[in-house]
Amino acid sequence: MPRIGVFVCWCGSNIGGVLDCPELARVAGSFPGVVFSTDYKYVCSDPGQNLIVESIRKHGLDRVVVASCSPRLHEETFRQALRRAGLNPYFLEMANLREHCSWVHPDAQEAAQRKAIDLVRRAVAKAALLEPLSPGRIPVIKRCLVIGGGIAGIQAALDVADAGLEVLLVEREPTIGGNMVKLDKTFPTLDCSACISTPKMVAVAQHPGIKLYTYAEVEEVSGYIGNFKVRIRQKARYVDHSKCTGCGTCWTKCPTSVPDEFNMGLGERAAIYIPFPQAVPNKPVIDAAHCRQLIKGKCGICAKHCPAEAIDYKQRDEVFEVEVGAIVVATGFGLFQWEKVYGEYGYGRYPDVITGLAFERLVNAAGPTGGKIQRPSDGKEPKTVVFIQCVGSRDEAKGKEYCSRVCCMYTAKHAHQVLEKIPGAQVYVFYIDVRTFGKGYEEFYRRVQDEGAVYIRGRVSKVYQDGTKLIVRGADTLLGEPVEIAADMVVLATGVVPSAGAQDVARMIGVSVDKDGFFQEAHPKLRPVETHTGGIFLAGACQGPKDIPDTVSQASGAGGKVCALLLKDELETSPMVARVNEALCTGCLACREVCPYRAIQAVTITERLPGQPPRERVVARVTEGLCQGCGSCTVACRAGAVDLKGFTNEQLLAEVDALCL
Amino acid sequence: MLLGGKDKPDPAFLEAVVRASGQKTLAHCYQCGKCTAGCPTTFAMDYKPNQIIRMLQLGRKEEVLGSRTIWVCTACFTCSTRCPCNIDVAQVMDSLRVIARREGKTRLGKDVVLFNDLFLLSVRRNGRVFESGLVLSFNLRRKTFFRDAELGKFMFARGKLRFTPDRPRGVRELARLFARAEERVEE
Amino acid sequence: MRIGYYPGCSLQSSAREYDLAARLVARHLGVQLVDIPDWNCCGASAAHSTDPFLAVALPARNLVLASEMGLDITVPCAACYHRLRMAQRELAHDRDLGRKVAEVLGRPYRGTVRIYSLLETITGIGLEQLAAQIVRPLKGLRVACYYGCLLVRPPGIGCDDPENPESMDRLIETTKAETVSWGYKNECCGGALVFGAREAAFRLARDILRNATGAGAHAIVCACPLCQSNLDLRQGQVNKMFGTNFAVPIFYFPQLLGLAMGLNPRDLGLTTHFVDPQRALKVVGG
Amino acid sequence: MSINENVVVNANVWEPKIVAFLCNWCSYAGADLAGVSRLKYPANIRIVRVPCSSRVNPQFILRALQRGADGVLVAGCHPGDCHYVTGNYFTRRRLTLFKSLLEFVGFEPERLKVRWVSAAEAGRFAETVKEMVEEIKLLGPNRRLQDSML
Repeated sequence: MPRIGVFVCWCGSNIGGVLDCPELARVAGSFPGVVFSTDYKYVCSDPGQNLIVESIRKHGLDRVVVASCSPRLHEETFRQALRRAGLNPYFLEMANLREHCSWVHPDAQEAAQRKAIDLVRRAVAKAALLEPLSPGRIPVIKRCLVIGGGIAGIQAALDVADAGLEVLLVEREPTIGGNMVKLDKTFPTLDCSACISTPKMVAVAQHPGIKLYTYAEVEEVSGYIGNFKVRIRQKARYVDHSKCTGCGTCWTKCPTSVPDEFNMGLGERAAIYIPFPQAVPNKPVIDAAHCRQLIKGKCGICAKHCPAEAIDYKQRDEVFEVEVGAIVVATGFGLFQWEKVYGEYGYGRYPDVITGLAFERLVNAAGPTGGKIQRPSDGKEPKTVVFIQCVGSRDEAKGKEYCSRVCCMYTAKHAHQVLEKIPGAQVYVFYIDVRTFGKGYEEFYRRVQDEGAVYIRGRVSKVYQDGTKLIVRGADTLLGEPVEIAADMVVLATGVVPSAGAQDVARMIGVSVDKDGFFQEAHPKLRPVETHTGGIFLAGACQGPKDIPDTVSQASGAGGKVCALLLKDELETSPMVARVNEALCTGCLACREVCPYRAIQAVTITERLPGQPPRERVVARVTEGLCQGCGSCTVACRAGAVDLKGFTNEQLLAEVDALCL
Repeated sequence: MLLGGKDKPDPAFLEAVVRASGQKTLAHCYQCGKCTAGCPTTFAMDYKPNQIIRMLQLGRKEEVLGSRTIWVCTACFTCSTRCPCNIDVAQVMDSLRVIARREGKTRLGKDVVLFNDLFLLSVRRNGRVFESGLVLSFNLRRKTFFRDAELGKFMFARGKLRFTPDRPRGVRELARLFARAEERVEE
Repeated sequence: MRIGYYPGCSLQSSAREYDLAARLVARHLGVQLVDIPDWNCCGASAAHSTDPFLAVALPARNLVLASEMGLDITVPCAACYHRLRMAQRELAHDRDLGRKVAEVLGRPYRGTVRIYSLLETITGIGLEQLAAQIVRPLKGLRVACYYGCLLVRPPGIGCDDPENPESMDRLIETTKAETVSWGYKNECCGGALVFGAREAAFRLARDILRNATGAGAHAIVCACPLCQSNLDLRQGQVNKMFGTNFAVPIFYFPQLLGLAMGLNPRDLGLTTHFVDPQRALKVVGG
Repeated sequence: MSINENVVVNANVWEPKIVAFLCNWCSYAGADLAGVSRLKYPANIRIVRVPCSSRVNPQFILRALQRGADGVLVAGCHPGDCHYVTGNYFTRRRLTLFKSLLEFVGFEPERLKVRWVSAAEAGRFAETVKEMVEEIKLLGPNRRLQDSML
């Protein structure tokens, strides 16, 4: 029989003003198992806690009930008191007399008193059945995986590696750098994007703590916080990077040319290529889908010319496994596929209607036009340029309700660049609202207006080709008039969407995405870099549209979280997790189906029953590192084999019985 | 209260229009003006389509029903096709015409209403529109007898004008439909 | 193929040539058009601007008649097509309304009839099959295919992409005529305003004629009697109002198709246009 | 005021007893907030804390009704907001089924209520309790499922 002590708290007049606390303590004394009960003004105060500690010692108590405020407030406080008295801290149960009783029933003292008795009885009934619990300890693998090598992944990798931890950075493209390195200049400071991002790319390549895998993809993730197993596929590059010197002979000799993704299709590249001159690593890959040798088995020109004999057409994908303790997801963003749904802007049929990112390449000195703003159709310099904002943003009808956040500013930057580079140019920006949320952003917007950009408040309804002109039909809603502009070029501020394949990554690592496909953070305000899965963190635009400063901040935040996790030698896990009674388990695995954390695995055990040959059968087993203790599995189990520590079936039924007495 | 309206805001009117036109809400309109930008007849409108939606949001019944806009809308559905907020503006205009007619607020839409009435009268009598009769009676009522006279001659010469309507046998069924429609209005 | 045919009021008078050409071309292509017996007017824009019940009830009667025939229907007039489809959608959303209509008519409404535009029915035959019927290619003729509003809008009701419809272009290209790319193929012609706001209507017609000729078209091809009459019959009035001198023939698509199939121009109603198509057709030896 | 009086005085005036299972993260916190906000609601409710509404086995509900509860409330985070990602979807599915089962065997389904109450919805929690107490007062004491009747 347990020896239970009950401590009824007055909380000054908060409880004591409504309930008769001495009387409550007296009644509690008559409950089965209670050997000591008392009331006290403030049980949570130092003397109050000491009272508990002393009473445990004096009366040989092994279970404690504190009838006071919400356990959400002081459960931890009183557990510490138990620990100090040498008792297992999980031998505590609380009755919530304040939030759930005295504060809400101040005018019904009699009824409140009856309710309080029930609440204490419930707590005593549960206390009698409490078991000693101890948190699990799991070792931590001091290595971090970063998925995605854009500016977010780069920043997170550098921060973690600088703390002395090992980092694997996996990027699916042949180079790191992501979208940022495609940009010409960055708002509002107009510093050159490549100039500030390429040094960071080089730092990644040279950091002794970072292993860089480009042209590689994460294929499978299993395990749990501190102990993930990751399978990575290194795609065949057909170039032996240990031999290649990056001299560039191959790509100048290659006879094939295909549209250049890095330049948004505005230029061309060879089948063996580096995406851009400052690529990291600065060594080429062969694009197997377009290489003549790999498709038809005829060509071999690059191999013939390579002075380092680095070309290897027989190279195959390699798959390998690594163990990591934490994962940072930094898969970045893609552009909204406007060509599929914006028929009113021509479905992409008009060559001179381009996206903002294509404009970045057009205006970039290293881009396909050497930095001259030219029309893709005829190479002429446009004199009248129209910018259309919110293409695929704030457009419920096209399936994108949200604001992409960066377009207002990059459009302002583009407007500035047109006015700067083309003397006498006319620039019109159609907008709905201009959102300049960052430091120095509003000032930049005003500067662009000073420079002559004409802002027109209204959405464009239609763009059509009329000879060499693009007719843009919009409205000036401030004047209440329709507007028609004959433009030479139209730049669409295409919205930001999760990068292609982000959904697959989410599924693979077991993290949920929001309705727009962005990764779901654990809490929108207070846990913006964590996910609901322990040990997996988010950085950058994969979590929602972001500009560069916000991306870098979040990446550093994720880096900090990773360090805080991996700098521990062991992790303590909550002891309130599910457990399976393998003797009762039938191996139906209904529990596994409902587990949101993939914490239940099927294992084969060998059963030895007396008088029978040993027999193998499948049972469910809980991985404590993954289990978060929701208890959904306990209900799914038809055999009654699964229970939840700290909230067992027996305890809960006893609570119900005590309340219904 | 909101300033600037010529009449007292009538929130019930907004609700009636939302219901009649089968919209989820007009509250999401953020005045991007895409409806106005694509509308083929804004030049003839006193209020632009986005302004009509705005006035509806504010319950400005008299101004909306008294506008010329609702009568020069061709119901071409360009606005509805492109509205980012999924507002079926054309359907809203339709409902406004119906309400304006029912409440006799058709000062700026006399010709449209006259034409529609004569059209439906023709359908009611003949089951089908008797085009020549319709045009003739329209021009008679408007006292613009000779407006399309040259076209009439031309059409007659090419067998495009008929002098007698043909009457489907279902005219009686149609009469019942018309009667039912009138009952509904009285309800 | 047998399909119910709903000609609509205009095709009995002002758009007689559309009816002639549709029936003739269909016959030659092996499509048997079965007139819906005793059909009535769809109510057009007059009904839906006046009374929501009539706007649905008038087309509904035709759908009831068609379902009694047990045939799907094809509709040459874009406005009728639009009204029939809208009514069907409305009735599907509002079961109560369907019951009321059935009650007044004394016949059940089932809602199972499928409604096609004539353009869909003809292109549905297959472009290759159609090309095989072309005996008199219209090489050298440049046309602007004009879809207007109600054939393609609103989305879900229209029979082609609302922003860049192309089915008529593909169809006309089987005749070896050239189709131009132009910005006004889905703009409104204003036909509905000819009586209510004449100047507005003519201005829209002028813009369409200007854009089509600007794109190098000899002629415009359409699939709607309202569009045709506003662009053809009213072209003189448009010229007078704006001081322009357009002489752009406006064809119905089956007329051009029939011509290329070697059918008699007179039988296709090509002699009853306001703007004589002869000059435009001269480029193809017409 | 003495406890004896309290128990005896109202012994013959029936007051419904409602057992509530509240998830720790949303509904229990919502009930806490109702206290902090000093909202008032009838004292007929007795709260049991569970980690997640999906921890609530229909067996617990049945037990409460057998042992004399007149109503049972299960409350959790709003669907989509579950602290355990998907737990409350299972709750919704299970308890919808369970409720129809109760109805099938001739039990008043109104006695079981499943509500989504977030940590911020103190008002909604208080309203739910008020509403439920009123409804169950109309239904009268739960006799059908009490042990004595079985």
